[in-house]
Amino acid sequence: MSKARIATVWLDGCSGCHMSLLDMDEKIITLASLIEMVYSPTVDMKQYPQNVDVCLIEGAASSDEDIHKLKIIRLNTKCLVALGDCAITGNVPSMRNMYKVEEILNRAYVENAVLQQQIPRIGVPVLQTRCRPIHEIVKVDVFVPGCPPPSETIYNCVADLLAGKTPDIGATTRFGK
Amino acid sequence: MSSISAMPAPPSSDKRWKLVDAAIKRHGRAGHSLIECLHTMQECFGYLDEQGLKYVATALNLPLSKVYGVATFYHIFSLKPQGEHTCVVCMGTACYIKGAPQILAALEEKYGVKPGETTKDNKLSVLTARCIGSCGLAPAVVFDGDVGGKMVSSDALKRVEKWMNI
Amino acid sequence: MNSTLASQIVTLKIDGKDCGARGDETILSVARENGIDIPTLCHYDGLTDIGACRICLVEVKGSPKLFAACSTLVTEGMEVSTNSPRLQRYRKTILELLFSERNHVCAVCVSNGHCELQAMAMKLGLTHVRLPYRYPNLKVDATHTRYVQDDNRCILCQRCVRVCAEIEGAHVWDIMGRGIEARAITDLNEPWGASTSCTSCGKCVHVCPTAAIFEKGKSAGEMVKRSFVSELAAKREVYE
Amino acid sequence: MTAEELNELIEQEVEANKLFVHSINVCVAAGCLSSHADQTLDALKKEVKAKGLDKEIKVKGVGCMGLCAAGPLVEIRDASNAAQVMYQGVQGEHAEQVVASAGKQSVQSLVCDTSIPFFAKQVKIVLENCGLIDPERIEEYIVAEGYRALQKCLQELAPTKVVEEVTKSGLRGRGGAGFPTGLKWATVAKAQNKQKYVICNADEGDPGAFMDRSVLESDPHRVLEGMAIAAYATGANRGYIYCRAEYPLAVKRLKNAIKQAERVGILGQGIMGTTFNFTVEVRLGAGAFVCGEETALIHSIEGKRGTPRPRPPFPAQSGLWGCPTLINNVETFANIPPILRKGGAWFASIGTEKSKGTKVFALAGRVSNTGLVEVPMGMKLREIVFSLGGGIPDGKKFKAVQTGGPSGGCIPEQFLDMEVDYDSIAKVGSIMGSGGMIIMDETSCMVDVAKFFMEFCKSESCGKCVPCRVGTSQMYDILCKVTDGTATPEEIAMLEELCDLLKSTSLCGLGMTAPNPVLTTMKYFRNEYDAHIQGKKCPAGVCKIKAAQEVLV
Repeated sequence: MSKARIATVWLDGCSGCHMSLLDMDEKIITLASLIEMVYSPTVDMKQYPQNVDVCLIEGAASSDEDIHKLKIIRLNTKCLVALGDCAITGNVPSMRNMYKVEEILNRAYVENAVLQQQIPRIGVPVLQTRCRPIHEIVKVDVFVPGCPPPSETIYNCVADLLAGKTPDIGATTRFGK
Repeated sequence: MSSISAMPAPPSSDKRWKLVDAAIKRHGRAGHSLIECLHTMQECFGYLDEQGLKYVATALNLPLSKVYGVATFYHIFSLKPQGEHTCVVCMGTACYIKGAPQILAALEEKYGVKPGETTKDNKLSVLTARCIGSCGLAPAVVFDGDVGGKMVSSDALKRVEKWMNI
Repeated sequence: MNSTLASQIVTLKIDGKDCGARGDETILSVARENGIDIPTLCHYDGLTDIGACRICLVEVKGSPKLFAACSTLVTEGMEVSTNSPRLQRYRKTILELLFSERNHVCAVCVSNGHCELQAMAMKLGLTHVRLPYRYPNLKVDATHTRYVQDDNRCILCQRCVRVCAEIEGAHVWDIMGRGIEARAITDLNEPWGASTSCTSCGKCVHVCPTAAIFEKGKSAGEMVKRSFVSELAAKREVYE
Repeated sequence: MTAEELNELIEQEVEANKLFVHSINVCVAAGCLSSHADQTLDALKKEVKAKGLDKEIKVKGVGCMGLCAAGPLVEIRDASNAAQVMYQGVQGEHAEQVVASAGKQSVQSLVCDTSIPFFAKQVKIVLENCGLIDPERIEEYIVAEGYRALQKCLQELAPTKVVEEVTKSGLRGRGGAGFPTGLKWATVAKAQNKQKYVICNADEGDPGAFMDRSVLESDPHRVLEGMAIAAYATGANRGYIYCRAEYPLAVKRLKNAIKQAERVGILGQGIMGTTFNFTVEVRLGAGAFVCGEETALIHSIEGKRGTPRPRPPFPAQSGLWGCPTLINNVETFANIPPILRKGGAWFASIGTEKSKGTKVFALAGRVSNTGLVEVPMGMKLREIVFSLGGGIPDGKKFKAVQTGGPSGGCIPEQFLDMEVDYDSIAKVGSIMGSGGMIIMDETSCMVDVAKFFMEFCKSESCGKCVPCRVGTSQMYDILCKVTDGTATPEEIAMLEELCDLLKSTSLCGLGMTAPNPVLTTMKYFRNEYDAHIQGKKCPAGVCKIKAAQEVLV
């Protein structure tokens, strides 16, 4: 049997979900034998590949680039997993949504900056007016809440998916865990 | 069980408080007369200010938060003063489908005030009503209490213009 | 409550189980006495029920209407169903509405792990909210010396209003405005710290299901609520 | 006041009126007042005086004549109270011509043809006095058989018999839901409690409805009489009229009527020489639609926030201050005096099998004859709109009738031949409601109409229960996206899901019925939704569709 093609993506989040993913101790060896990591912050790959079996997405959709990426991911992925609260609810990144984008940028890069008080505009993605859960942009197949979701939950989820089962997330994690 | 405290002194020597005072006493300072008393206060002063709310609360022996809760629940009550003149555009169904939104848009374009707002010179407040029951004459606009029926934007602007030029 | 009702003994079925009860008991209390769990949010033992959250809705055979278990009295021969797929679906959607209404960020919340809203999501298997979040810009009032009020986390269950009015007797809290603009307020919508009526008793803090009201100095996950209010209510009596 | 005194008063009034050869009745209800009927009335009075005719011609203000669109309306009647002519659009300048025409050639340019179906096809029970009597004088009401029913009840009928008569009439609540009135009365009558209350719901909140307003302004005593009979039948001794503050004239006339009734001993202690006591107080609403809901209304009279509470217990068992309380709306009470005067069987002979009597409808919107009509239950919708209403003006095409306000729905063309009664309207997804009928033509966008009502419900939601508070807000947002042309099919599915949720789980009627305008427009005008979503077009040209580049993502 060929190995499952797995991708992980890091959008607007703190990378905590990826830390949790890597935190599964020896189980990562078991997992590694079953999968091929085709795209991830931990893999040096510039382009999102085609025919991905499972993609775990950490982080909310905040910028035009995030949205662009999500659409490409959806087109090329069989099963899309929203990993963690940021992807599912917007979580901490969405706390900016009560304010205007300009206000926030000004606060961060001008008011609170000591040196070089200016808002970066070149070479950085443009922020959307609102940071949103990824299922508002693309269809999501599996939701794994948690901040971050426990490693075990992530492992079980991926293992279930690889075995062709619908993961049962319910009892092992929750918003904010 | 509960004892009634002495009637508090009105917030100021303004004579209008006498009317509020009378309304409170007419109802025997009963808590259930709160809405009636707020109506009287708004008729007298045009709006409900904090001091007045405190006065009514004390006089009726009611918690402050309850009085504030009631005053903000009912949309007829206003907690801020209105302009010299008020133009109330009826937004009942009949008025809505016969062009009330266009009248509002015209007022906003000309005077820069949205419903619920007052012009900077404090001359004009534009308000909306849920339905004033003049559906047979839709669209209806109330200019300082005077109902005008079958209005078009230009009529409404003309009526308002008269106030603004004084 | 009604003394004639209290003296009546009624029999009813809840989820097929035969139950006996006094006529002045609610469906909720009878269900709980019989080990049947009906989820609730605005209900709090010892406070008057208001039937606001609609989480505890149940089906009663013969009626197309749903009934709030917390505020519906049992009647003879009643057949109650508490957990049909339809009810489960409604409860979940109501929960989604609550999450979408304000800004509930569990990860950084002082009640994380001890929050009734969060626990309810887990219990009902809510993994995500299908409705767009509204992200209203709401105030946090930290003017009180000991407590903080955070509108972002309020679900308008009115427990604070009821505990303050009914148990403490201060009626510091009430609801202002209406509809989606409704907010919990103290006094004349003044800073809590400036309240002339608050006794700082802290009952509102401990009945709050989320962390819309919490103790100062607590950080994420540290706010654990105590459950003394129900006991207080049960032990109230007229002295002499 | 005893029965003898009542008769005496009638004789005096009749005697006084004998002197007049003609009366000129000027409509001074709110509709015509907006067209400055007060000035017309003044001018006519002055003219009569100036011509020295004030012994022969009586000029008086009367209640609503119905055809508000043609106001101010003036009617000339002779000594036998037979109508000579009705004039429309009468201004002060016409006074001379109008007065001169009394008993002579009518002024052709002002004549309002009363042979048109709008007038001819009406059957007046509730509005029988409207346009005939001066609402500010109790004497005129009494002469027009007023308070005779109350007298009959007090002298001849035991309270249980009164309830029986109302039950026999088959009268159903005119406030919206159509609950059998007799049943409601019986429940309150049966309740064991010393203190009971009667409340008149005059918080006519449906936008587009002004029947109750007209009754209160034109014939306030009729409502008081209905309430007094209800109080006698149910064992209540206090009454409240909860009236919209937006109806200042109605409030004024009600308060005036109460004072007059108290003065002559028809309200108060020992009414008509019996042991029956009944006092009435007016309480003002303050701009909250939800207060039309019984329990919210009760909270409001108690001086609280107008939030509803779960039922049961129903107000009939535990209402105002925990006492058994009867709540009926204005039109329901207005039907009571004639029912008691002429008998329940008479009333039951009018209307359809399950909806008895007449119903007052307020015709408004895109229809030629806007105003009030009272027709027997069961009249065909087409007849109301096209015959009485005179059809759609400006050669436009009929699209829908909206009934029941924000709790009702839009009834499309295919149901025009439906008989209008509670059950048939409910069958097509709307409700009778209080009687507002807004007629819409092709210039109305049905999605926009649904959005209009959802905005209404969102802003009128009390905020107590979650489904209504947040649900209406979410539904409104989705409808905004539809009218923007940015909604997705998934969002429409969610809209439908929320409709079901609100209907099933809301605490009170406001939330439960809030989806109706959406549901009926989705059912009957799905093509308009599709046009906005797929075609990115508003067929009626009402909605501003966002250009593609404005759309986020």
